Amino acid sequence: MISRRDLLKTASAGALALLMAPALIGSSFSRDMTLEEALKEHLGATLSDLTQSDKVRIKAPTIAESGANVPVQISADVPVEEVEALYIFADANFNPWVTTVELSPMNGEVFFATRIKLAKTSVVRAIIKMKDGTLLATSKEIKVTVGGCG
Amino acid sequence: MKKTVIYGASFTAFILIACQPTAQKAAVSEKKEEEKKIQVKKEKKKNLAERFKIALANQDKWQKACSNPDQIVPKGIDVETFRKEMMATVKFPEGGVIGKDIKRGEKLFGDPDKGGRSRRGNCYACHCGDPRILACGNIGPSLRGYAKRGIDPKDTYIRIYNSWAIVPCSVMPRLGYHGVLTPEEIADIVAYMHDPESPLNK
Amino acid sequence: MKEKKYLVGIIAGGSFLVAAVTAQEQTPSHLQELLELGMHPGHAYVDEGRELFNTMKGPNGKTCASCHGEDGSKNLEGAYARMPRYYTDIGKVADLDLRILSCMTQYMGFDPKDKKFRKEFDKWSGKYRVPLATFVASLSNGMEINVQIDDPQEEEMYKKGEKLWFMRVGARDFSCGICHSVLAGKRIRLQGLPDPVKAKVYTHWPAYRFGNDRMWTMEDRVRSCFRAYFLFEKKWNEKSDWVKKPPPYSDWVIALELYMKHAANGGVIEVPGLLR
Amino acid sequence: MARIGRAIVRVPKKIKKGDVFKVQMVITHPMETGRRKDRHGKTIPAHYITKVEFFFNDKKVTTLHTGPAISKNPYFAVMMKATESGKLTIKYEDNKGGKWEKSVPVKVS
Repeated sequence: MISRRDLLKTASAGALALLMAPALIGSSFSRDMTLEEALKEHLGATLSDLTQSDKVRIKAPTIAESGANVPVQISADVPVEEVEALYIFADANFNPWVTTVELSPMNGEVFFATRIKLAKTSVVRAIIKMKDGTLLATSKEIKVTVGGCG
Repeated sequence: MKKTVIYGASFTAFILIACQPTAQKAAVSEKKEEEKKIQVKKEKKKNLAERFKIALANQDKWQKACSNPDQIVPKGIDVETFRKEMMATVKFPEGGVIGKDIKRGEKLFGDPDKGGRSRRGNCYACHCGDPRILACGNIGPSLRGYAKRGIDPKDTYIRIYNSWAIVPCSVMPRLGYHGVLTPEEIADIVAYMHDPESPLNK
Repeated sequence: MKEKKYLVGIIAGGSFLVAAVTAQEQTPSHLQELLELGMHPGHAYVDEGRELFNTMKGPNGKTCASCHGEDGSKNLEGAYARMPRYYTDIGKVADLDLRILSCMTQYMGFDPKDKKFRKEFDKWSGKYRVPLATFVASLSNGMEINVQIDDPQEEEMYKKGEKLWFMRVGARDFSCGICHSVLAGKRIRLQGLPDPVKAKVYTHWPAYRFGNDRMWTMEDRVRSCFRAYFLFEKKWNEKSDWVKKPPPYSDWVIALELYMKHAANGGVIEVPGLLR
Repeated sequence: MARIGRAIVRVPKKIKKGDVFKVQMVITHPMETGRRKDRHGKTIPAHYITKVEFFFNDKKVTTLHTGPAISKNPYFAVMMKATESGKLTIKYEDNKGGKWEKSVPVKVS
C-alpha cells in the first residue's frame, strides 16, 4: 500500500507522475511465471522433455519451518565431463527458476549446495543438462510451515 | 474520519492538477500530525525504563502467587478460593457463549490461510487441531474432534476467557480477563470449536 | 560438536501425525540439514568483528587491539566465559554488549551520548556491537562457561534474575520459567522448548538465526522475549499500551543473562551458534 | 549487519592430489526480491547476486547464475578436483553493479 504521505507528495508533483508510478513500481517486480514458462526460458524445454532419473538426488528437508531458508543439496551419479549445467526450480515460487550452475570437468563431481527461498509449500526440481542435450530430473516436495511461536 | 478527508483530497489532486492548494493544506496538517507522532514516539523511548518498571509492577496478586519455581498455586492459598475469585471475573457476551461469526472465530484461533498464524488467539502455538496446520504445539492437548467430547460450550468459553478459573496458574493465557480478546471474539472461537462442520471436528 | 548434538536434540519437527504420537519423535528437520551444511553466515560476523577489532580506531586513535593485542591475544581469551560479571572500572555487573560499549566509551574515546554512534552501536544492524560481540565471544570457543557469583553486586543481580525468571506478568501471564523450566521439552508449534539449566543453551550464543537471517546476541534475545509477554502500562492495548522491550543493557536483561549463564556453567562454548 | 559483499570461503586444510574437495562460501548480501515492502508500505527495491564465478589459477571452474530465490546471506558449495596447489578466486556481482572478488590459497600435497 502506498502511504498517505507518499500519495500526497506524488499528487502535488502532478498527475502525470502519479499515472506513471504504478508502471515504475511494476518494473522492479519480477513477473509471475509458471513452471512451464520458466523451463522454456532457461532450458528451451517443456515438462515432458524431462527424463525422470534416480541418478539425480536432492537432499532437502521434508518440512521447513521457514521458507526463507531451505537447504538444498543436489548431486548426481553421472560423470561431470558429460554434464553441461545443473538447474534448480521451485514450482510454487513467483519465478520458479532458482539457479543455474555451469559445471566443468575441474569440478570432479556433480554437486551443488545452497539455501533457497520458498514462497510456500512447493515441489523443488533438480535438472541436469547433459552435453548431449538430455535433461535428467528429479523432484521433492518441501512443506513450508510457520516457525517459532507464530 | 480524517483519513477519509485526506484520501479524498489526494483523489481530487489526482484528477485535477489545479487542486494543488487543497493538497498543500492537507500536507500541512499531515506534517503536524507526523510531528506529533514523532514527539509521542520520543516520549515513549525516553521513558522506556520507567514504562518497563511500571509494566512489571502491574503484576496482579494471582500472577504473584503463581511466580514460584513450580509455577503452581503455593501452599497457604486455597485453590478453590483462587478459582472462585477468577470465576467472578468472567464476563459473558450478550448473545450467548456461542457466537455467530465462525469464520472470524477460525481466524482468531489460527488463520489457515497463514499457516495457522494469529497474533491474538494463536491457539496453534500450544494446541493441534485442524489437520492442515502442521506447525502446532503440544503444550496443551490436541483439540482435534473437540466438539465430539461432550464439553459444555460454556466451559469452553470460561477456559478461554480465564483459564485460571479452571486450572489456576496454568500456562494458558487469560485472554478475556486481560482484554486480549473481547467476549464476542471468544464466543466466535467457541462457535468455531463446537461447530461439527469445522475442520477441527471433521 | 556438543552444540550440534544439542541443537539436533531440541528440534522436534514432524507432521501432524508424528506430533500426535509423541513429542520426542524426530523427522528430518530443516535446522538439522542447515547444520549439516557446516558453514553459516554467523562466521561472516566473526570475520567482520575481527577486522573491526584490529583496525577500527576510536576518536582518541586507539583500537581494541591497542589494549587487547592483535586478534585479542592479550587477556581476552576466556573473558566471555566469565561474563556477565562485576567490573570495577564501570562499577557494575556487565554483559558482553555493555562491556564492549563501556570499553569503546571509556578507553577509545567514543561519546556515549553521541546519537550517531549509539545508533551504530545499539541497533542490531549497526556497525559495531553485533560483529564485535560475536568475535569476542568466539575467542572463548572450546572453553567451559565459568560464571562466578562472588561479588555482592553479582549476588544481587543473580537473585534478581532468578526472581525475574519465574515472574508471571503481562497480558499473557507468562514467565520465562513456565515454558523453559516447567514445560521444557514440549513444543511451541514445531519449536522445541530448551531448558537452559539442563541443556546449557548458553554455549552457542551469540547465534545466527535463519528465521530472520541475522546474528543475535543474548542481549537481543532476552529483550525480544519480552515482546511475547504483552507487557502493558495501564490496560492491555496492543496499539497504545504495549511495553515491548526493556531498555538495552538494563539490569533486567543482565540479571536474566547472569541467571541463565550461571546455570550453563561447565558447558563448552562454541560460537557463532545456529538457530532455526 | 555485516557489510554487503563480505564473503568467507572455506576449503579443507589438508588436500591430497587427486581428491575431490568441497569449496564452501557465504556472502553477506540482503538478496532482496523486489517484492517485499518496508514498514511504511514502500517496496524495497530488488537487490540480489546475479553471478558467482569460481576460478582456479585463472581457469574457470564453475559459474553460478543466481536470482532472488536464493536465501539472504547466501551459501554456496561446489566440489573441485585437486590437481595442483594454487589460488582459488571467486568473483561475484549483483544487480546493482556491485562487484567483488575473494581469493584463498589451496594447498595440495
